[in-house]
Amino acid sequence: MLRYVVKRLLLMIPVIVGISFILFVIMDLTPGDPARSLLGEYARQEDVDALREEWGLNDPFAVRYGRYLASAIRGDFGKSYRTNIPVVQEIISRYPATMKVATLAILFAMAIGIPVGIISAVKQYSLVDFGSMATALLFTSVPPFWLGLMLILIFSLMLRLLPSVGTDSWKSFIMPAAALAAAQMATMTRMTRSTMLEVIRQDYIRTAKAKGASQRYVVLKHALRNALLPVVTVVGIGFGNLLGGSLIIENVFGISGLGTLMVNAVKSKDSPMLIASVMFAALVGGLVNLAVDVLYTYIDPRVRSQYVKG
Amino acid sequence: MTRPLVETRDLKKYFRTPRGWLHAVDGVNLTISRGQTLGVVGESGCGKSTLGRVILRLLEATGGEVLYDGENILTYKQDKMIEMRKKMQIIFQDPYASLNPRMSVSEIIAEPIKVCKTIAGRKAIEDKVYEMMDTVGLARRFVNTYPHELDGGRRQRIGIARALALDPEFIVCDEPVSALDVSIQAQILNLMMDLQEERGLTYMFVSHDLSVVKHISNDIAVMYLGQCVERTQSDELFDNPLHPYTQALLAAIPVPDLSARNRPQNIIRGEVTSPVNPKPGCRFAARCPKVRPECSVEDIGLKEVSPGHFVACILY
Amino acid sequence: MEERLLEIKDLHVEYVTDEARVFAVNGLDLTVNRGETVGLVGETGAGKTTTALSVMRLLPDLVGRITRGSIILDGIDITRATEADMRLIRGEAVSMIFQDPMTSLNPVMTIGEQIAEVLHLHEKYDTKEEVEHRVDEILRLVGLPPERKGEYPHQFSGGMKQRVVIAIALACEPKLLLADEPTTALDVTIQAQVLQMVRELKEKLNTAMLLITHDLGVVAQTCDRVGIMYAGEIVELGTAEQIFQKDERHHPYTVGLFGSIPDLTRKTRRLSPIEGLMPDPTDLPPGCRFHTRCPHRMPVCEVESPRPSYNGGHLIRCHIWDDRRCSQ
Amino acid sequence: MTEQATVNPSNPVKKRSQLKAIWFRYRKNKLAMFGLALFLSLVLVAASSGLFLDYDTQVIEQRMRERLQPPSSEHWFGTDQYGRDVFARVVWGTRISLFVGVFTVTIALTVGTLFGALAGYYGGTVDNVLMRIMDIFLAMPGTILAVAIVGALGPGLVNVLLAMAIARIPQFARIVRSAIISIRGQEFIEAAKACGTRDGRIIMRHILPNAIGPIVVQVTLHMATTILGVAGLSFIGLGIEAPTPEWGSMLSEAKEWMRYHPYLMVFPGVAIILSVLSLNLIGDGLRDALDPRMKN
Repeated sequence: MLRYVVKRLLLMIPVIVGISFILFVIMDLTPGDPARSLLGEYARQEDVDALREEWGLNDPFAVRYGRYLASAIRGDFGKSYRTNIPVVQEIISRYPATMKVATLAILFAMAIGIPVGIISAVKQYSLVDFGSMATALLFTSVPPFWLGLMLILIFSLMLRLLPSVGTDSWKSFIMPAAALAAAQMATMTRMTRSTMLEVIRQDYIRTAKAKGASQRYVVLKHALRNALLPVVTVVGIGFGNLLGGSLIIENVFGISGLGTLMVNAVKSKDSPMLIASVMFAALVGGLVNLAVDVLYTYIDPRVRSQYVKG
Repeated sequence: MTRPLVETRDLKKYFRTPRGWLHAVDGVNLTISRGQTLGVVGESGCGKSTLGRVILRLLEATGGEVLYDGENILTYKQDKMIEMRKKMQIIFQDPYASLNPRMSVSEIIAEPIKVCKTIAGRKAIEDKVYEMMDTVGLARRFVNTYPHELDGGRRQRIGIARALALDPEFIVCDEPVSALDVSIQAQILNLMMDLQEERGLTYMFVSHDLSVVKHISNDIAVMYLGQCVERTQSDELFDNPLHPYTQALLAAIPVPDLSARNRPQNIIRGEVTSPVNPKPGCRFAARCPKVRPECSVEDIGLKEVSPGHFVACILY
Repeated sequence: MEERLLEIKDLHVEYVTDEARVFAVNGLDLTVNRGETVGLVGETGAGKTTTALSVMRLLPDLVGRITRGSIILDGIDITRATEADMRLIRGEAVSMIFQDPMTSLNPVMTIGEQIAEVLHLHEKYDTKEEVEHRVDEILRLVGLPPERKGEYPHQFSGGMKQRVVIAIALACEPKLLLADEPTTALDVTIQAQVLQMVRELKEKLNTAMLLITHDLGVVAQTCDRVGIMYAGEIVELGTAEQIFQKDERHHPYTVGLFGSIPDLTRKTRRLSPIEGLMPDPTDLPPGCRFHTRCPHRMPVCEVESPRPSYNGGHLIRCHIWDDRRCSQ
Repeated sequence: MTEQATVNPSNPVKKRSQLKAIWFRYRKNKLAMFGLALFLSLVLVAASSGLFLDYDTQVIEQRMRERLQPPSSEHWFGTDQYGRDVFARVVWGTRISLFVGVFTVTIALTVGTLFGALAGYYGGTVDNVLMRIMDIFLAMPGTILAVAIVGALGPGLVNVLLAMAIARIPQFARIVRSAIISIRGQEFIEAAKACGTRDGRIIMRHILPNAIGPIVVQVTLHMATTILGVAGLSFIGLGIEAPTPEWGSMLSEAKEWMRYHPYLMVFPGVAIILSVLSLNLIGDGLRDALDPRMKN
């Protein structure tokens, strides 16, 4: 098991290096001069040139990338071209906001999506089923930022219950989390329903019924655990994505989290910032995935025995 | 004695698995004479299906030789092998999975002809398709249907027609009737035997069903965990089984006859394991009622104990 | 105590889907006596499994339903019982073994839990120790070491899983066991082991068994009486001796079935199969269901459904053997 | 089902197109039919908008004297802060969103299919190398890659479209690869190999026709998410820029006025929902129609 975890962690390294390479190339192709944009339009050309020299922007691509990798291995991911603060420090200070929104969103989505999916499956073709499936379908089709704006309109502007921007109190996180949760919730509802329906058709459910168990008992004791196995994966992927920060929802609600950091980095050609924050997002996503796979071995004995033997 | 049409020499196929090398086929020697049928029987996991695919080079062998009409086809380059494929064909177990669901009956039967360009011209190919359908007893009105619209028996007839479309000499039949109901199974078996007589076909008939194998085969090879443990004429095998595994297998067949009801049961214990990194010696030793310490010392090869009767057992 | 344990009378079962109405069982009469083994033989689509599921009242929800007839099990009419009654009957008075041992067990529960569950559901024992003790006992009975009760289904081979399934079915010592192709998915040597074990246990527990199979060989080794099913009906029913006696009177379908299997004892060059295919269960032929494939077809077969004729308890449903017609 | 259900034994059987059978099953799904009708009407709107709307005078021309009027009989959806008719802009936006959806997915699908087919069919090293590269792309949060590419290429409709397409290639490669792997192992592929069929023909004639069903489903669903994605990018000012009437950028402008002119936000939003919903409904319907087992 430990060997497996270590192996997975090692496999993340090439992915993260690959990301740095791809983004390095993209940023290199992006027009514009970060030095110029930091110093402003009217700065003297000598100052700009001096800053370019200091940042090493005049060296060939290979040299710059090699230098970046070399210092990254030592844990130095550079300073932001825009703020001159070490990027790691910046990410650490911004990340809690993103993490809070993501965690709250995934909790919302699970708390509603999974139970509704189960009820829909058990009461297939009923009004409840139809209603929840229609809602789920609608939620997958609504742009989250539009939903966010609508929430602001209703709860901030009309009812004046919740703050529309910022991260000052726990109340600030409710609307962004809800806007992000809608699509996740819809996916979970649909997934839970379909796996549940699939499981209910399995032979072992018939075996359980043949033992004289009631419908309710069969659903709770036999179907549920098997049906939730694939849902765990969906939750994991969803959480991983949310933790990467949402560019758009953070913009709508004025949250300065990881997403905002990335967008600003692109806009100001701040390569060290962009590369570090994307790598960080990928790392978090990868860790969540790994955690899900580890969790899987505890809930599914079939997966568990693969690792015990191997 | 004439040269056999197909002969394998020490044929091996190993698969890599997380737990080690799986010896699916492990040193099998077989001969199949022209116009005859060799039955290959064994339980699941004995490597009988893999053996058929290795002989046809649908899987590449790990070692050994496959001689077709005296030539080792395992050394053939791709182009020569493609030429060779006209002579050897395969019929599959699952009449559902073995037909492309997106192709109509005529397209399925015509496909090998188009691929190998044995016949040119649309009309000529169409005539050949109808001829094949008549040959296998598939009514011409089904020519434009899709496989999923037909029942298992008819689907299996399409599979046979496809295999015959190139006029092959040798056909590997991989459990061709196992998925069918008994009444349909009998129809297909009769068809296959008629075709063999008419066209002088050579079959390698792979099956787990001993009574079917006995019915259709001239010779039978019994396989256990990747190895051939006994090989002889069909009647001889049933009258005089030598290997303890063959004996157990024969004893286990439920005979549709009440007289067999109260015969002494000698059922072997234990179950088939998987041949991953097998230890030397007889693979059956763990379950064998007549096991001796010598059984597990070294691999035991086939030995001719009476003319044409080969067995791999320390007792003989 | 009455001799008859299960009595099915004039059973009709249909499956109704969006596309079609499938007539799966059409007027089936069958009795199983206490301690007896009855074989039900037929090909795919004959209605064998449907019959067993009807006895369990486990036909697929919304789709399958019993349209006519009665099923009396030990004095209770199952077709009229409430769902709550059925829960008490299932697993306790009658239990079922399904065809595929690979999928019949819950993959995330240990086999011990799955056996104990049926005991809990029927409140067989008061304390946990007693239940565990019984689980060990049952596992030994089906030839599995009790130490393995904490393992999960995927850790067992197919034959062993089928033993677990049998252990679950027999845990409450039911009066009737419905075995649906219990050995079809198993290799021949394992099949022999499992069949022998079932025979011994049946004897020991005095359980009656309805054995559903397509394999005449399995029937010959196991059953006291045999029913041959075709298109939802029993076309021939008799003791094993009557059915397997070659020179007796037989239904043409029975003759066809025997002609289709290669005989190990004789060298025949050709088999004599039944021509044609099973009829479409959504559109069954009128008259005798078998007339479209029957080599002895008479004009009357196409219009009139044959009545059963009896000869010392040996039932045949065929116009040829209908004495009343012969005497005309 | 036995063959009599579909084949009348007395007549020669006509070749019944498989598309027809799928259509027959699809037609019975009311929601899916609704989605299709909705989508077709959106296509109709997009196609015909050029006939009754003049882009320069009716869609982007500013008429400050008519600014911020609520919906009326003259301006069905009202007017925006520059006095432009919102109805005309929403209608014209259909063209843009559908165009972006279709072309992005087409490009991503074409390139993705190539990679996916190579990886799926050959397996081994080819598969490993290609998929590890795809993994790198898939590990990045989806939108940031598109944002970065837009940054490199510069804003504009074509560049946004290209950026979205590149960002989606790995996803299609993965979809096609797994579809192919599930087919590659089937016996009819072995049958094709057994008569000497070469790889190209096996892929084109045996594998792709069977993989097309699940791929088509994914295509429709991805068109839906692409429309959502482009709207999102435009909303934060990194996608299609003003004055082009892209729904997302319209919403971005409307955001400033939402307190007193909320109708400005409603119509573009509903337009996005309807187009995405129609594609989602079609995707779901196709999935059921292609794989009848999944129903019930």
